[in-house]
Amino acid sequence: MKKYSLAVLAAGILFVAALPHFGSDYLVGFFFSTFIFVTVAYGWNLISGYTGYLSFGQMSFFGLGAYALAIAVFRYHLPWPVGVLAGGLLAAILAVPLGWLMLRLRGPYFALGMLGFVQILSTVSSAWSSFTGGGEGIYLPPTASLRPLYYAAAAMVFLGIGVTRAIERSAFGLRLQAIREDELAAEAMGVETTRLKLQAFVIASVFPAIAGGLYAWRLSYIDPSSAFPGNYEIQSILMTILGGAGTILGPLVGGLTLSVLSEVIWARFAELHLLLVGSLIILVLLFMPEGMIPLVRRFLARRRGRVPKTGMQEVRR
Amino acid sequence: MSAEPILRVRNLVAFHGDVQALWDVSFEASPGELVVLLGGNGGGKTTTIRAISGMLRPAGGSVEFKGAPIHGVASRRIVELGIGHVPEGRALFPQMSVRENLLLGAYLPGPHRRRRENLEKVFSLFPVLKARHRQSAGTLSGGEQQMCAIGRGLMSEPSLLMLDEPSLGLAPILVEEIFRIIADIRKEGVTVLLVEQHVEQALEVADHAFILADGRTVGKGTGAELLANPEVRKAYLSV
Amino acid sequence: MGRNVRILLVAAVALLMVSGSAVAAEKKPILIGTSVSLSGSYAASAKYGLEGYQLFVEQLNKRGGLLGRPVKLVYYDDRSDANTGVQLYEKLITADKVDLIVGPYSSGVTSAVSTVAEKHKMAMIGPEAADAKIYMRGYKYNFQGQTQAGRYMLGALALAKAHGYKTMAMLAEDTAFPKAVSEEVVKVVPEYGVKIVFNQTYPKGAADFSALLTKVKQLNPDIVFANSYLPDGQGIIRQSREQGVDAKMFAVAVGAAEPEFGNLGSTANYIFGATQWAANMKTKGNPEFVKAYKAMFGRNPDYHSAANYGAMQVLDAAVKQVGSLDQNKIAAAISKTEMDTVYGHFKVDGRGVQVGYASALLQWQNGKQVVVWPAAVAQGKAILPTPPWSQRK
Amino acid sequence: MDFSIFLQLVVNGLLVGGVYGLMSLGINLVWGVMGVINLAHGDLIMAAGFLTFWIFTQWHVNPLLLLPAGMAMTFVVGMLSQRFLLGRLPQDRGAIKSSLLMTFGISYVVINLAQLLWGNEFQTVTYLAGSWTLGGLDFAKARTVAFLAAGVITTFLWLFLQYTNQGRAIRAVSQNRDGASVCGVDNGRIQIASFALGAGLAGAAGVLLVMIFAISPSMGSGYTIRSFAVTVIGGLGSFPGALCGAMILGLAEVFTGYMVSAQVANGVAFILFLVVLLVLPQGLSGMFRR
Repeated sequence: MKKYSLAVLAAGILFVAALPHFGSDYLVGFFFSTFIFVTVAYGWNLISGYTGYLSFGQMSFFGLGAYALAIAVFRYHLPWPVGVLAGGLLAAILAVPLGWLMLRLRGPYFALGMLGFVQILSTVSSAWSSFTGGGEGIYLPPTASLRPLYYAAAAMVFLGIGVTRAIERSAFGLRLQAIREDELAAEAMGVETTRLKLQAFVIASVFPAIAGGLYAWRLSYIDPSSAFPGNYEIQSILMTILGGAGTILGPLVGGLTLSVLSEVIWARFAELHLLLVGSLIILVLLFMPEGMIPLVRRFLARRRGRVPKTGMQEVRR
Repeated sequence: MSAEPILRVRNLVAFHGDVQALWDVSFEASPGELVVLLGGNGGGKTTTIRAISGMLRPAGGSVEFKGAPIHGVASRRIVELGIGHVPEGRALFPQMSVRENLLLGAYLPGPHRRRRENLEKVFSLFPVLKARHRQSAGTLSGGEQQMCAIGRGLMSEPSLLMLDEPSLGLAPILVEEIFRIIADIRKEGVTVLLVEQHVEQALEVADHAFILADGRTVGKGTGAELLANPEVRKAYLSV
Repeated sequence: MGRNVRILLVAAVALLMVSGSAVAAEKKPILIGTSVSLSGSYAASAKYGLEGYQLFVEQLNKRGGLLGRPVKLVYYDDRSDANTGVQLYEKLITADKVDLIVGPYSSGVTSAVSTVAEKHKMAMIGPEAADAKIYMRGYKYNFQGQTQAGRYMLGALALAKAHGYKTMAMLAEDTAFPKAVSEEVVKVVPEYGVKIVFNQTYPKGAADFSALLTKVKQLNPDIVFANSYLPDGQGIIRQSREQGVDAKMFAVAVGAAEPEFGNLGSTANYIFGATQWAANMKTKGNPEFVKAYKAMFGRNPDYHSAANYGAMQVLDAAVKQVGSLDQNKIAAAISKTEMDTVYGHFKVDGRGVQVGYASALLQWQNGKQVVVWPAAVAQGKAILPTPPWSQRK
Repeated sequence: MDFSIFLQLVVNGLLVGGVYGLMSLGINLVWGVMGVINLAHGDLIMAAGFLTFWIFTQWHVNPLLLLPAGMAMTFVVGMLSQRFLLGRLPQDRGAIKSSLLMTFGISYVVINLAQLLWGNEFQTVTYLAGSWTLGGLDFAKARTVAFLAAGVITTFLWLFLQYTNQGRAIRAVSQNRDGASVCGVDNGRIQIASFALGAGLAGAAGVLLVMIFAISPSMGSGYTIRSFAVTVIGGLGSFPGALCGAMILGLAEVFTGYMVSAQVANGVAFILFLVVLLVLPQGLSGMFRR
C-alpha cells in the first residue's frame, strides 16, 4: 500500500515537472489555473473540511495576496516571488486577530461574517485609491514566461497535500476533527479549541494568499473585482466537496474533475455555465455529500471484501 | 385487566441513529387508568413515549391505540387520534405568551373550533395560568411552565395523555401539586401514561406500572404490588 | 443499491457535459480568434461587438476571403472576466493556432489579454478599450481601435464654454474608463473657463446616488457630468430629478448614447451624451454597413458593432498590404495605417494610442437622440439651458 | 451640516430602509424557522424584479399590481426548493453547511435562468418620476410608494404570524420543534410553507426594488448580504428589531455616502454587520431584552 502511493506520487511529480516540456502553453495555462483553484481549495479544506467552520471568505486572503504582489512589484519594484511570499506572510499575520474575532462565531454567522469581511477588504481596496489604485486598478508588466508560475502553483498543491496529510495524522488533526464533530464536547474533553481553531485558520489563510499572488502576477492587472473573485470561492468550495471535504486528496481530485468539466462547459455551453455549476452543487449535495474520495474508498474496500473502515468522515452522514 | 386496553405496545424496537435504544418493550393501558413507566436512566422510557407519539419511527414491534395500529404514523395524526404528549423538558415556546402556547395545543382543526371552551377548562384547572396568560412562557417559574405544558397537552382534547417526567427539577411542594393535577385529569376520564422519577409517589397513584431496563420490559404489576416488592424497593426507592 | 443509481446519475450528467466537446479541426481557412463576453456584466454590449466581427467575416468570404483563403472567426465566452480572457487567448493562440487575433470587450479584459498578444507577438487591435493607459506600457503589438477616453466629453465642454457655464460637478464610476474620462476633463477644463466644484467616484454596481446628489444640489453647479455607463447614468439622471438637482446642463459619458436610455421617458430629454458613432453619420461606407447589418441580424447596429467592424477593416487592409501572415509586418503596417473606416478616421500614434477617432455629442430631444456637435455631423441644435425639473412633465 | 440637509438625508435613508426591511423579513423568517440562510434570497429578489420589468415593458401594467405575480413566482420556487432539494438533505451535524451550499447552488441556477430569460443588462422600471415636496423636503415618488407598500406588506405579515393559527404554528416551529410536534404541527409542512413565504417576501421586495434601482441578474448576492446584515443588526426573530436594523442600515448608507464616500457607503452594510455580530451577537433586540 505504501509503495503503491509512493509510486503514484512519483508519477504525479514527474508528470507535473515534464508537462511544460511537451504540453502547449495553453495546457500549461490550464493546469496553472487548476492548481490555483486547488491551492485555494486546500486552504478551505483545512478550515472548513477538517475544522468544520464553513468559510465563505477565503477570497479575503486571496485578494490580500494579489494586492501584496501588485504593490510590491509596482510600488517597491521587488521581484515577484518576494511579492508572493509577502502576501502569504501578510495573510498569516492578519489571520491571527481576524481569526480571534471571527472564530467566536458559529455556523452561518461565521460563514457570512467571513463573506462580509471579503466585502470590507474589497471596499478598502477601492476606497484607498492612492495606494491600491482604487477601482482603476494596478497594471503590472507582462509575465515573460508562465513556467515559473506554473511550477510555483504546482508546488503549492504538493504543499497542500503534504500539510493536509501531516495534519490528518497528527494529534492536532484529530483534535480539529473533534471540534468539527462536536465543539462543546471537545472543549469539555479538555481540547483547547480556541487555540487550535486559530492555528488551523492561520495555516488555511496562507494557501489562498499565495494563490492570489501568483494569479495577480499571471493576470498582470489587478482591481477590486479581479482581486476578490466570488466565483473562485465557490469553485474551490465545490471542488472540495466534490472530491471529499476533510480528506487528503479531495481538493485535488475534485479540482481536476471540475476543471476539466468547466473547460468543456466554457467552450460548449457558455450561456449555461452557472446553471451547470449550480446543478452540480445540488446533485453532489443530494447524492454524494461525502464526495468522490470516500465513495471510491468504500468501493475499493467492498471489492476487497472488507468492511469499510469507520473513519470520522464515514460516520458523519 | 377488565376492559379492552386503549393502548397496547408489543415488542417495540427503536434506534437513535445507529444506536439501538429499544429492544423489546411491551405494556398496555386500559381506559381511564393511570399507568406508570419506571426505570433508570437509559432504560428507554422517553424513547418509548417518543415512539408512540410519532416523533421517532419504531423499527419493529407494534403500537395499537383503541385497537388500531399506529406505529410509524406521523405525529400530526397521532395528536388527531387523541394522544397528548407533554414532553420531557416541557418544550414550550418561550417567546410566546402563555395564552398562545395553550392555543397552539388546539392547533388541529377539531380542537381549534372548541379552543375557547378548552381554554376555559385549562384555566379553571390552572388558575395561575389565567393570571399570567399574557406573560411570555419563558419568564414563568419551573412549576408554572410545567402547568403550561400540561395545559397545552390538554388543549388537544386527548383521551390518552403521556407525561414525561413532569416533576423533574421541581421543589417537593410543587411535585405534590403536579400529582394533584394528574389526579384531576384522571377524574375527567383521561387515561394517563406517566414517566416519573418520584417512584414512590407515582406507584401510590398508579393502577399499573411497568419496569423498563436497557430497552426491555423487565417487570410489571399494580402500583401496590410493586410498592410492596422488595426488589423494586431496593432498586428504585433506595430504602 | 440506491446509491449506485445515484452515482450513475451524477456520472451521466458529467458525461453529458463532456460529450459536446469533440471539436472538428479544419485546416484550410485563416482563423481569426477573439473572446467575447457572452455572459457576465458586459454581455449586452459585447454581443453587438461580436456581430460587427461576424458581419465583416461574412462579407470578406463573399469577396473571396483573405490572401485567397476563406476566413473563419473562432470565439469563446470570457464571461466578462479578465482571467478567463487571458486563458482563452492563450488557448486560441497555442491550441487552436489562430492566424490572427482581434480584441475582446472592455478596457479591463483588453488590458489583461494585451499581455498575451504581446508575449506571443500577435498583432491585436482592441476596438473596445477606450482607456489609453493600456497602450502606454511600451507594447509593440497592441493598437487601440476605440476613441480614447480623454476625448469623450470635449463636445460637452465646448457647448458649456459657448453658453458661458462656469461651475461643474462630476461623478464617475470608479473603474478604468470612466476615471480616465474624468482625469482628462480635469486637465482641460481651464481652457474652457470651467471650474470643477465637485469630483467624486462611486463603485461599480452602485445604485443609490441620492447621497452624492444631495451634496451636488447643495453646490448648485451649472454643469453635471456623469462619466457613467447605462444603468448608473440612468440612475444619476433619474435621482437628480428626485433630489431636485437643477443644473443648466447634464451630460453622460456613455449611457446616454444607448437607445435604452430612453426608458427614462421624459426625464431623458435635454440630457447630453457622448457618442462615437451613429447610424446616420457620414463616415465612409456607413450606410452600406448599417443596411448589411440589419439584413444579417435583424436589428440596428450600435457603436460597438461599428467599432469592431472598423477594427476588422484595418486588419484586413494591413494583411492585404503585407501579403502574408507575418505578425511583425502586420503590426508595422497597422501602426502606419491611416484610413477611413465606418467608425471614422483610424490613426494610431507610435505607442498604439488611437489619435484618429473622435467623439461627437448628442442630446435627447423629445424622446429622440439628436447629434448636436461637431457642426460637421450635427443633425440639430443643442437646447440649453435645461429647464428646472419642477417645470417639466 | 445644514439642518435641512440633515433632514433630507434622514428622509432618503428611511425610504430605502423600508425596502431593506421587507427584504430582510424573508431571511429572518427562514432562518428563524429552519436555521437556514437562504443564499438565493437576493437572487429571488432579482428574479421578481425582472419579472416586473418584463411585464411592465410588455403591457405597461402598474408595477404595484404586479406584487402578487412577483410574490407568487418566488413563492413557488421557494416551495419546490424546500420540498425537493433542501428538505431532502440529511439532518445531521453537517446540515447547516450543506443547506447553505444547497441554497448557493439554487442561487446560481436562478441567476442563470434569469440571464437566459431576460438577458444580462441592468434594467429598471421607470414608473414614477420626480418627487413630492413636503415642508421643503423631497420625497422621491417611487421610493415613497415602495416604502408604503413595504409597510403594508410588513403589517400583513405581522398580523398573519401573530394572530392566525398557521402563523402561530410557524413561530412555534421556530421556537421549539418538539413542542410543535406534540401540538400536531407538521414540521415538514411548516418548513415548506416558511421557506416559500420567505421566498415570496423576497419577491415582493424585488417588485418594489426594481421601481427605484436598476437591477441585473448578477446583483442578487449584494442584497442577500444586506438582508442578512439587517437581520443580524436587528436580532434574529425580532420583528421590531428587523425594521429597526433596516432603518439603521438605510441611514448609515446615506450618511456615509454624504459624509465619507460612495465607496465606503457601499461597504457600510458589512462593517455594521460585523461590528454588531462581534459586539452584540443578539443584535439590537438582544440589547433591549436584557
